Amino acid sequence: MIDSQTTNNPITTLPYTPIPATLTKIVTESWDTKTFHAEFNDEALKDSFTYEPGQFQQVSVFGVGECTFCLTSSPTRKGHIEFSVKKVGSVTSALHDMSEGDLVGIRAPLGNFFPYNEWKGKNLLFAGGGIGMAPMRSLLNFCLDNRDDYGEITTIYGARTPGDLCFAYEFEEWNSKGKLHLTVDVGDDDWKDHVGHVPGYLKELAPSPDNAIAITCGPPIMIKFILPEFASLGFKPEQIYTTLEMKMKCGVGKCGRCNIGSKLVCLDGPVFSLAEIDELPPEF
Amino acid sequence: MSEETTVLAEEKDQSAEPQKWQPSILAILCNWCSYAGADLAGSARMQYPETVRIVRVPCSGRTDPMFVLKGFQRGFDGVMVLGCHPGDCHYAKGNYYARRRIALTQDLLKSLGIAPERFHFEWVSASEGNRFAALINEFTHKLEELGPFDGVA
Amino acid sequence: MAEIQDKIREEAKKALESGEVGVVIGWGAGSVPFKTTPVFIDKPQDADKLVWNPACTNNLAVYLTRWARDGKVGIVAKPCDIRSIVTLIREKQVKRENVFIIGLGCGGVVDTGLMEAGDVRMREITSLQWDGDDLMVTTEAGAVKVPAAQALREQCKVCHDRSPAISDVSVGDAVAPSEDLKIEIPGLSEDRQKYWQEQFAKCIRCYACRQVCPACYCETCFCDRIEPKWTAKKATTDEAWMFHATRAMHLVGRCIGCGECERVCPVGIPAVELARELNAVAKERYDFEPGDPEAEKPLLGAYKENDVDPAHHSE
Amino acid sequence: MKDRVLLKDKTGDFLGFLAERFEIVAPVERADAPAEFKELAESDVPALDGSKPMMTPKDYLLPRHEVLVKIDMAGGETKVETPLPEEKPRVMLCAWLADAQAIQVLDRVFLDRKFVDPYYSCRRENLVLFAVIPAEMRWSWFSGSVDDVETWKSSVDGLMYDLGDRFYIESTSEKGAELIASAPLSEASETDTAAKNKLWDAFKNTGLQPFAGKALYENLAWDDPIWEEMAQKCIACGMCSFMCPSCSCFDIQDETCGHCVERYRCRDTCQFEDFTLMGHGHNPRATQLPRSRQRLLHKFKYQHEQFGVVGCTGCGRCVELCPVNIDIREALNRTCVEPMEQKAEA
Repeated sequence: MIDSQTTNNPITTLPYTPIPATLTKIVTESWDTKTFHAEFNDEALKDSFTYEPGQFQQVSVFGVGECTFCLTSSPTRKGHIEFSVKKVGSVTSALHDMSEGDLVGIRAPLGNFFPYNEWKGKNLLFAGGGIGMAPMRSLLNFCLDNRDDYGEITTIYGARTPGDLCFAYEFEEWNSKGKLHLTVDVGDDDWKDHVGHVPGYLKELAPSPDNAIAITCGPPIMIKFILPEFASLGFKPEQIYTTLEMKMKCGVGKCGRCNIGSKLVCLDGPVFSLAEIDELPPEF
Repeated sequence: MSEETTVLAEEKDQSAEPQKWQPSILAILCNWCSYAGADLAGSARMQYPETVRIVRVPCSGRTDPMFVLKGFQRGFDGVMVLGCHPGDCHYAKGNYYARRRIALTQDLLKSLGIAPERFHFEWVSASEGNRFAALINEFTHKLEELGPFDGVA
Repeated sequence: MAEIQDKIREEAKKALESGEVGVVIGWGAGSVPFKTTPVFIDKPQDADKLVWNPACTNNLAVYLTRWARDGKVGIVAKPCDIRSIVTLIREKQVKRENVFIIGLGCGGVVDTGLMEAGDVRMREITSLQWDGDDLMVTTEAGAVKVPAAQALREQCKVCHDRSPAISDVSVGDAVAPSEDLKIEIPGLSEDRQKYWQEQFAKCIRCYACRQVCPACYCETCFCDRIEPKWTAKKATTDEAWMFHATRAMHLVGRCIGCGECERVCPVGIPAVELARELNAVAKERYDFEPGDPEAEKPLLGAYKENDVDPAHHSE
Repeated sequence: MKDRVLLKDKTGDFLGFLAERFEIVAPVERADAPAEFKELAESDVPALDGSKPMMTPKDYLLPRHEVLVKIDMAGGETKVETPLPEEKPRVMLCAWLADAQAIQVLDRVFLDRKFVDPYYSCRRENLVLFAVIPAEMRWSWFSGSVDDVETWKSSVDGLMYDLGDRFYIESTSEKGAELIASAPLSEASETDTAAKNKLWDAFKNTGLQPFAGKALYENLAWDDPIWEEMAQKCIACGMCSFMCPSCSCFDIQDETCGHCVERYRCRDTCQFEDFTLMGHGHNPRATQLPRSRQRLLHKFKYQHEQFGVVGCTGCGRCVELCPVNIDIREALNRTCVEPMEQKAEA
C-alpha cells in the first residue's frame, strides 16, 4: 500500500481538511477542458507529497464546494500535481474562471491505484476516449518514465473532433517512447489520422492479448462498446482495467454515496479490473 | 449564485454595525417607478440613511415572497417593497398580482410572530423622489423605535 | 363500514374490468392492524385488497401527478383528498378526464399517536372500527371504546366538508359537517416568534412534510435548487425557518388542510398551521377556498381591482 | 462483576455521581417531540426509562449539522481551521439497546476504515455506554429477528433494566463494572435478578419475525419484485434514514459569509434523487426503485459483507414512522422467507 501514511500529509489525521495550494499553470486543452497545475503552499509537503497513478483528489474552490478529480500527472514528475477539469457544474465552472496564482484546497491522494508492479515485463495497451485520457495519462507517463520495466506501450486515443483531443503537447513523447494511435469521430481539413470511434479502431489495430494488459477509460458509451472488442481480441477480464466514476463527497469512505454493491469507489476504487467489475451489481 | 442572493449575502455583510446602531433595510424596488424615484431622490441630493440596500426588480410582481423571507432570515431589521401605483403598472397588471401576494406575505409574517412594522409595502411613482426619501426616513425611525431584529433563530 | 368497503371494491373492479382505468389507487391493509398502506390495484381480481377503515389516513392525491400524467387512473378518496384533487385540476397538474374518483363520505380518521398516549396497547390491537361516534378498538384482550374526541385527528375534528365535492361515483351517505371546533395548539397563542423558533429548531429536514403533500407538486423544490440557493441543506433553525415559511407561502390557496404534513412529522412540528391561518385569511379577504371546485383560477393567479390594499394596511 | 440496582427516587444521587466524573449524555424530554440525546444541562429532564419514542444517539455522535472546516480569507491570507469537538470522558445513558448496537455500525464506518473520522472519534473514544431495557417493549421492535441479541451486550458497558420502582444495572464490561461498583447504588436481590432475566427474555423475543435466524444477506435478491412495489408507494422523503440509528450518509456543503467559508456536513440519504446525481447529469440510481433497493441491501447485505455486522438493529422507528407504511419487516419476510418456502415446496 502506498505510503501517504508515513508522510507528513495531514489527510491521514484530518481527512476532511483541504490543504491550501496555488494554481501555478493553467493549460487550455479544449473548448471545455483545462488542465490545472497546482503546488502546495507548504514547502515541506510540496517536497514530500507522493501518490500513485490512478489515485484521485478532492479539489476545493472555497465557498463554492469540492469536486473529485483524478491526479492526471505522474508521480515521477515531482513538485506539482495536475488535474484536468471539464466544465459541467458549479465547482468546475468556478475552476475554469480561476487564474494562475489563485488558491485552491486539495485533499489527496485518495483511492487505490493501478497495480503496475504486477505488470512489469508486460505489454500495455491504453485505450481512452475524451476526458477519459486524464486518469490514464498519470499511468502512461509513469510507465514511460520507467520505460525499461514494460514491453510495448501502445496508446489509442480518440475524441469527438481534433479540437477535443487533450494533452496534444505530449503526443510526441507518447509516440516516440511508445506508439500512439489517434482517432476522431469527425475530422477536419487538417486531420490526417484515423477517423472513427475508439472501439472500431481497436478492432482494426487488433493488438495481441498475449502477455498484455489493457487499460481503458472514457465515456460510458465507449466503455460499453469497447469491452466486447477486447473480448473478441482474446483479452480476459483479468487483463482489462478501468477507473469507475461515482458521485463522491468525502472521498474517504464515510459519506456513503459512491457504493456499488458493497464496494466503495473512493476506497476500493477507482481502479477496478473487469473481473472485479463483473462481480458488482450493475449500478454505475 | 444568482444576483438576488449575492446581493443579500454581501449587503448584510457590509452593513456591519457602525458606532450608532442604524437599522438595516432591504428595499425591493420596481424598476419603472420606485427605483426611478430613488434615483431622483439621489440626484436631487435628498438625504436618507445609507443602511438601505436596494434590490431592483423589473416589476413589483416579480417580488417573490421568498425575497422578503430571505431578507429576514439574513437578519435585516426591516424589509420594504415598493411598486407602481395601482393602474400604473408598466406591464399593465403586475402590481395587482403583487398586491395579493404581498398582503398574504404580511399575514404570514404576522403568523410567524414578526412585528408587522418591520415590513413595509407602498406605492411610489417615478416622480416621487421626495416621497421615497421620506418613506425611507419614516421606516428607519419606526425601526429605530422597534430596536434591532433579533432574527428568526 | 363493511358495506362501504364492499362498494369500493365493487366500483374499483368495475372500473378496471371495463378498462376505464388502468389502475386504482386506494388503501390496503397495513402491516399492522392500526395502519393502512397505499395500494395500486391493476387487476380486477385484486380489488379485494382495498380496505376502508378509520386508519385510512393517507391523502392518496399525492400520487396523482406521477400516475395520472399519461392515462386515466382510479382513486379512492375521502372528501379532503378530493379537495386536493380539485386543487391539482385547477392548477393543471392533473386533467379531470384522467381521474376516476371513487368518493367517500368520511367522519374523520384516527390519530394513532393519540391512541398510544391513551391506554391502548398497540401491539395487542387486532382491528379498528367506528361504532357510531366512538372508535371501537378490538384487542386480544377484548374491545375498548375510545371517544371520537380522543381518537380523531385534529384536522378531522374541524372538518367542514365531509362529503365529496366532486366524484365519478360516490360511495356511502353524505356525512354532516362537524361542529365548529377549534384546533388549540398549546403555546402558539403566546410569543409566536419564539414558538416557531422552538418548533423549527426540531426540524431534521427529512422533507416528509413536503413529500407527503399533494400540493407540493413542484418537479424541483426551491430548496433543492443549487442556484440560487434559497435554503441551505443543513438542519439549523434559521434554514428550517426559511424552508417552512416559504413552504407555507407556497401553500396559500393550495393547502386544503388535510394535515398529512403534521401527521408524518417525526418531531411534531404543526407545519399545517401556517398555511391554515393564511387560508383562513384568503377565505375572508378574497372569498377563496382551495378545495372549492367552483373557483376557476388559483388564488395568486388572479386579482380584483378592489382587492384589499396592503399599502394602506401598514400605515 | 456484581450487578446492582438504582432506586428511581435516588436517580438524582446517581446522576450527581456521574456528573462529577463525566459529561452525561442522555435523552432529554421535549414538548410534542421525541426526546433528544444531548449533554445534560442542569435544567434538563432526562428520559431514562426508554419507554417513549426518542431520537437516535447518532444525533449526538454525528450531529445533524457539523462544521468540518473554517476557512478565513480576510486580508488576502487563507487560514484553514479544523474545529474538533472537545475530547472528554462521556457517559451515554439510556440508549435503546438497538441504538447502542447501531453505534457499532457507525464505529465500523467512522473508526475502522482506512481513514478515521476525527470529529466522530473525539466524541466516541472515551464514551461509556449504558443501554436501557424498558419495562415494556415497543410494538415495532424486532431486534431479536436481525441478530443474536446476546452478543450485543458486549457492545455496551452496561444495561439498565426498568423494573418499575428501580433500575437493575448490569455491567457488561470492565469499565462498566468499575463504574457501578463505586456508584451510589444498592445491592440487587434475587427477586431483582429474576425480574431482570424476565425482561431480557421479553426483549429477546420481541417482535420475532419469520425471517429471524435466516441469513438475509444470502437471500436478498437484486431482482425481487418487492423493490418495484416499495418504489411505487415510496414518497421519497428521508425520514427512514434520518431517524435510523445506523444510517450515517451525509452531504458536505460550503457556506460563505463575507471573507469566511464554513464547510459543514449535514444528513443526506440514498432516498433523495440528487444523492448520486453527478455534475454531468448521469445518475446511477435515477429512479426510486434502485433507491428503495439500496436502502435494504445496504443494511442487510453490503454492510454485512463489509463489516460482518448487520446494518439494521430492529429499533422499529422506520416501521412506526413511515408515512406510507412501508414496513421493512414485511419486505424482508416477502423477499427472503417466501421464496425459501416456495423453494422448499418445489
